[in-house]
Amino acid sequence: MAQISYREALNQALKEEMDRDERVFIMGEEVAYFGGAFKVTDGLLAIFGEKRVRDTPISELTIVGAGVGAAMGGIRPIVELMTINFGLLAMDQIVNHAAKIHYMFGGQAKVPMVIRAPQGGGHQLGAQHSQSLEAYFVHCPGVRVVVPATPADAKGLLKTAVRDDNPVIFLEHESLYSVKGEVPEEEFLVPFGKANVARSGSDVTIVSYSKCVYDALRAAEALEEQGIDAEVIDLRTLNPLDLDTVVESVKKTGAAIVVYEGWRTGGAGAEIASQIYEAAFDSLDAPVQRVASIDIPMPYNRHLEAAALPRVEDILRAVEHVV
Amino acid sequence: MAQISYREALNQALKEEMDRDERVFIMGEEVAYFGGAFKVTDGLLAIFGEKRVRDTPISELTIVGAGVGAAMGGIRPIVELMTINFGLLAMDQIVNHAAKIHYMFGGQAKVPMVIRAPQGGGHQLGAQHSQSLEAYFVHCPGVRVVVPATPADAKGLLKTAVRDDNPVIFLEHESLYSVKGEVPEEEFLVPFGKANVARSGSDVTIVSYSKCVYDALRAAEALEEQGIDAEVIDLRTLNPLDLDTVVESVKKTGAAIVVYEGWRTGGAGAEIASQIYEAAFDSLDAPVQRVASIDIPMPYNRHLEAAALPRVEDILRAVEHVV
Amino acid sequence: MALEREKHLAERSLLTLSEGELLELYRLMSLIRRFEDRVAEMYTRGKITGFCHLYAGEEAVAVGAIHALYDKDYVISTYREHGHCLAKGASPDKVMAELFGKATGVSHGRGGSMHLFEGERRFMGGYAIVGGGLPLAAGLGLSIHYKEEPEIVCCFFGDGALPQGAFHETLNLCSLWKLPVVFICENNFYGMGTLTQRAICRPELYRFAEPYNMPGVRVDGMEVLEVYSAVVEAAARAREGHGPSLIEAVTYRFRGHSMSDPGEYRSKREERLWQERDPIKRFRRRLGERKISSAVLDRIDRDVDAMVDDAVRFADESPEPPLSDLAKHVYVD
Amino acid sequence: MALEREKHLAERSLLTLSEGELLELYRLMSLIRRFEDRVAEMYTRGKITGFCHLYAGEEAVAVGAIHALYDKDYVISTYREHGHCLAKGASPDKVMAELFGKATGVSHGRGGSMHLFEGERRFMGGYAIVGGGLPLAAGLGLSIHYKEEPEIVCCFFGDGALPQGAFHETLNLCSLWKLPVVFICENNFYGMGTLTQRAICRPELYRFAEPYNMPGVRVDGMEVLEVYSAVVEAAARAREGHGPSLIEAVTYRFRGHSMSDPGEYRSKREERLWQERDPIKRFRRRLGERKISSAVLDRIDRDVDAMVDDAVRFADESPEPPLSDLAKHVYVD
Ligand SMILES: Cc1ncc(C[n+]2csc(CCOP(=O)(O)OP(=O)(O)O)c2C)c(N)n1
Ligand SMILES: Cc1ncc(C[n+]2csc(CCOP(=O)(O)OP(=O)(O)O)c2C)c(N)n1
Ligand SMILES: [Mg+2]
Ligand SMILES: [Mg+2]
Repeated sequence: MAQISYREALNQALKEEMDRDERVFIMGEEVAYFGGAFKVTDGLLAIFGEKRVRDTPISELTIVGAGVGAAMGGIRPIVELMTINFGLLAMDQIVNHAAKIHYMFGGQAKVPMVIRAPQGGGHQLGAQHSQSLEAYFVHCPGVRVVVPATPADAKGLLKTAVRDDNPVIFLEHESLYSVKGEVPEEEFLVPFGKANVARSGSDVTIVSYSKCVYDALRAAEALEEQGIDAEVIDLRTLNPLDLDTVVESVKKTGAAIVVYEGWRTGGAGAEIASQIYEAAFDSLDAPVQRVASIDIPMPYNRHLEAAALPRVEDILRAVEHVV
Repeated sequence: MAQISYREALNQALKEEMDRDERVFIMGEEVAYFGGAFKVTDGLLAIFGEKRVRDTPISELTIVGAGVGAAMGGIRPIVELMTINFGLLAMDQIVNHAAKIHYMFGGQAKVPMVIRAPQGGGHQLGAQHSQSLEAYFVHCPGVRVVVPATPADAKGLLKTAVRDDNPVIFLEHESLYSVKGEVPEEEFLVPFGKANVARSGSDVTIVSYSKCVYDALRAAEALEEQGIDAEVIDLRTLNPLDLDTVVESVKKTGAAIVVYEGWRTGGAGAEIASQIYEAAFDSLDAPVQRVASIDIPMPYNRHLEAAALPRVEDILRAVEHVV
Repeated sequence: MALEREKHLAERSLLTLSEGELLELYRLMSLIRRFEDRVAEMYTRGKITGFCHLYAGEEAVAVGAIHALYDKDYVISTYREHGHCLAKGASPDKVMAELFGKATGVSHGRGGSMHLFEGERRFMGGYAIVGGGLPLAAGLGLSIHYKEEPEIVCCFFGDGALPQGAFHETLNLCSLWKLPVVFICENNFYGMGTLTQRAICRPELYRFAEPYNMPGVRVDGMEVLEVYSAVVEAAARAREGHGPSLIEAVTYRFRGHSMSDPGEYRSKREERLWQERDPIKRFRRRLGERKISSAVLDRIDRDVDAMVDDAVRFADESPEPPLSDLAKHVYVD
Repeated sequence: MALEREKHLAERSLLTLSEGELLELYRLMSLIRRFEDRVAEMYTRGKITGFCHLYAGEEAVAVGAIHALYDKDYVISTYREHGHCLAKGASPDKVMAELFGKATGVSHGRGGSMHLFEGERRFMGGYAIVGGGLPLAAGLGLSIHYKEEPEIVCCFFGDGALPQGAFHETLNLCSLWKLPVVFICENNFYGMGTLTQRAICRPELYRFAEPYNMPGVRVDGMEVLEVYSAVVEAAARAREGHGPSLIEAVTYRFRGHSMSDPGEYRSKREERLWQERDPIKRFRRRLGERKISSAVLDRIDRDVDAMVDDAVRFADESPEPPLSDLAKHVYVD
């Protein structure tokens, strides 16, 4: 297996899917000539040409809406939002249109599109550029929500997303693009709704996704030194959510922590925790702990920002409450 | 005390606050000449004139943004969104601007504005007109979220909202406008963050807000016949959230149900439930039950719609799981 | 002046369209009118619920425009879309059934009045977010362009949508990429109770085409042949790869904004004035010029009546969608 | 032609502005240039982080425009706002401290390069959502209108914001309500790596004023007096209650889009061409015509240098915001 970066893995997925299916194309701000603000689409213009790798004006609402219409018309758009923060301009097309069209027309129309967007904090980009907004899409029936942590998952899930006939919100973490990992050389897909047990353990279950999986793994190492054997589950997709894997683990360990980068209040962690309680209440000896960003707009200053984001030590402290 | 409708109560609050403070004004689609799509602003144009009761074009993003700017400029806008469904067009101005400005400029600027919007299903308005979107705002530090159930609260909370120096998302339920209730004749305010124990009981705590409070009360009556004494808590505001009142109740009853009209998954109920677990885990004998809308775009057909929304019988069934 | 030219083209259409075509235009307008009248009745009787926006008075716009299209061209519309859906060839039975919320409805009872859809006729839906359909139209245009197909998209929206950001973004994108879209703005002077000039800084809406480098014309939306002629031109332009156009069709809704709006903001006089310009009556006079007898037209009216009666019966007798299907079609499997 | 007229007005300004004013224009441009150069240096040394968009090359726009305003007029800008903030009178110390993320910064270390704010100088903030500041400008204009005050709002944004829906919605609203806003589009030919004509269907951006019934002019954004003169006119118009204007200032950023963009999409030749039009060098030549000696200007340059050195020192020595204040100012109590 090759060691490649999350960015390269995504780029490969795009290339392979565009090779496989002529209907697949990419559009977004700076995706073509610039190669993507985070260089995920780099080199694709040269291979596929302007028809299939399209720069757009800065018009998030309409770029997403045009993706929805194009998908209804039988082609398969991958729309890149430069970051999910700008996706707030497109909420109407995502929530009122993309998510509704299949159902509201009785199953006649479908919207096979992928909306890719980086998100997350940690780079001192301030309040308007550092959000993790997966919770909004988790609370929107009709769209799938994908949050890969590893290069292999990034590739395998993106390929699955492109082949899925539903609108898929594919959220990449800005801090992961340069992270490397093993990625199979042969073609592969990672299915939606199948969590990955990133580390198995017997004392506590740490449920996470996207970048926080790495923090969870780091915490698990520290815990090991304390003699605590943590299981780390990477959810991979939030819709569908693989509750079975989580519940199985919690039944084994009797303790659960959910780690996510969105704001604590009303975040995806509240939903995951609720589902854990609902399915494994009797196995829990203490409440599920939520480790997340604190409820503030992201400050620019580096110390403040670091303190606002969930940290490994926050996970360790949370574990103390449950084991 | 006078028996007046929720609609009238809101109208009185607007009038009184506009009388009290010249800086307070209203803008939105059809608020002036038409008197508001739901007639909440009826008659105000005649009293206050076009300067203070302003019809706007259909430009949700900019109406909200202009409200933000006006608030920064020292006046106190009440922006009516015809329904919260259209507010999705304004998410960028709400989440990226209104909610961030005070913090991101180090406390120098403030945004004293109220965004009023009806929401909710039950009138066969279909997928694009029936959403309850409070969860999006609960997951957005920097804005207050108000969800009144009764005419008195509608009035008292709206007056508080107008006087608050933060952006306030004030969500009215479309089914409540004609509901009547006692409202004090003398001036009064209802503070944020103080839940109302709408019915006290000792066997189970039913936490709710907005229209679902009525369903909870109806369920409580039915439970009484079964010999179950339910306490019903009306949260009134979701941010701030009065956890103390809820926890006190749950410690007494040992059982909790959360009833809300938003989609079950990722809804405000997940957050409320999580906070209950975190604060009163040892008091609970069974997991908190969530009674909510099922996770589908709202169908038009009346039977389907009724089945999609949370019903009194769903609450009763949920209670069976916990007592 | 644009208007004069359009009048001239309309005259030519009257001479060149076959009698069959002219009668079909008449039949569709009459069908829509009669359909909407019965919808109002059914709404009052509680058979139809929710928001319901009727198209009476505006028939010439949908019928004239859609007649200028090929069957495989796409049409996309708003919540006031009964007329467009019928003009695109949807079965009145199924449209009425949808309004009744029945399983046999065009959207299987899930959509209702604001969300009709007829995939086979390429009627791509009614949308209830003002301006929401415009980006979708761009996307449909892009799909055509991408597949190098000969179709075009015809996108209807109201004057109220002009101030929406989506209008600007979509017109820019379509112009920039030369997408085959014909934008038809139905200017009926009001968005709910708001007069156009209180919502948009320049009430000559067709002039908004200018900055987008596309033709903009205003046509008399009460004259079916004028609409038809303008759309023929715009459609040809789009089909030949020259990009989008904007057509402002000046029209009037004979009823309130929706079934629950008595329309108190309009004067009796204004309403009467426009009733006199009833597109159906006017077209009857036009057809008279072509020596088509009233008897023929009366027969069409009767046929249409019967069709709508059948539609009501069909809708009434159709089954409700089964509750067991409630969560079907949220996702494609 | 608009351009000729603007040139003429600029000539007049050169004659009518006092020497003190001319020197102040020069000083501010020089300050901004020097400030941005040091920011680049500090960025490279890791003292400044995050996204950082420099204004070098565009100084004449901010300085010319803001000189045409009164102190109490509002200015609102984008993430490329160091220049506007300084031109509006913010202390270089505090602006530099903000970039360093310090407690003494204009936004108390919460905002950073993209979110400067100086309430006392009525600099109403830099915003990082392209087009996001426009609706806020309308709102500020509305507040002035409401309070019947004599101020106006000057709203800066890039060519990249033109295709945003917010542009259209805001211009319409301001025109409709005759709000006192001067819109200044800094057309530097690129939105990141995208040439204007690949983003907007009509690259003469000032022509977008037409449908909104407001004056639209294009000025040479490398000529400070030309910008000044155009804004004087637009500001007077706004102040007198005649509503908004759109000014397109053609300019060029001397550096990449942000500190992390090497700007590989631009040719060396193009960059050189524009370097020759450096607004500061040009203005020096202009001042020569007014018999202002280089010695005077050199002294200003030295003063400005010292000022920026002080700012760096101030920023460096300033304390970090205390961690205990992390959650302060999320809400107003
Ligand atoms: C985004 C949005 N804002 C507001 C509404 C409420 N609304 C429904 S129709 C309408 C008026 C639209 O008028 P126009 O576009 O002229 O169409 P007409 O009804 O005249 O056909 C409004 C404001 C909506 N549906 N969507
Ligand atoms: C809504 C939104 N979309 C995309 C971006 C990313 N972005 C930041 S600056 C920029 C280019 C803007 O160009 P322009 O408006 O011309 O300003 P300039 O940088 O040239 O001053 C883009 C696309 C953003 N910040 N906000
Ligand atoms: Mg209209
Ligand atoms: Mg630019």
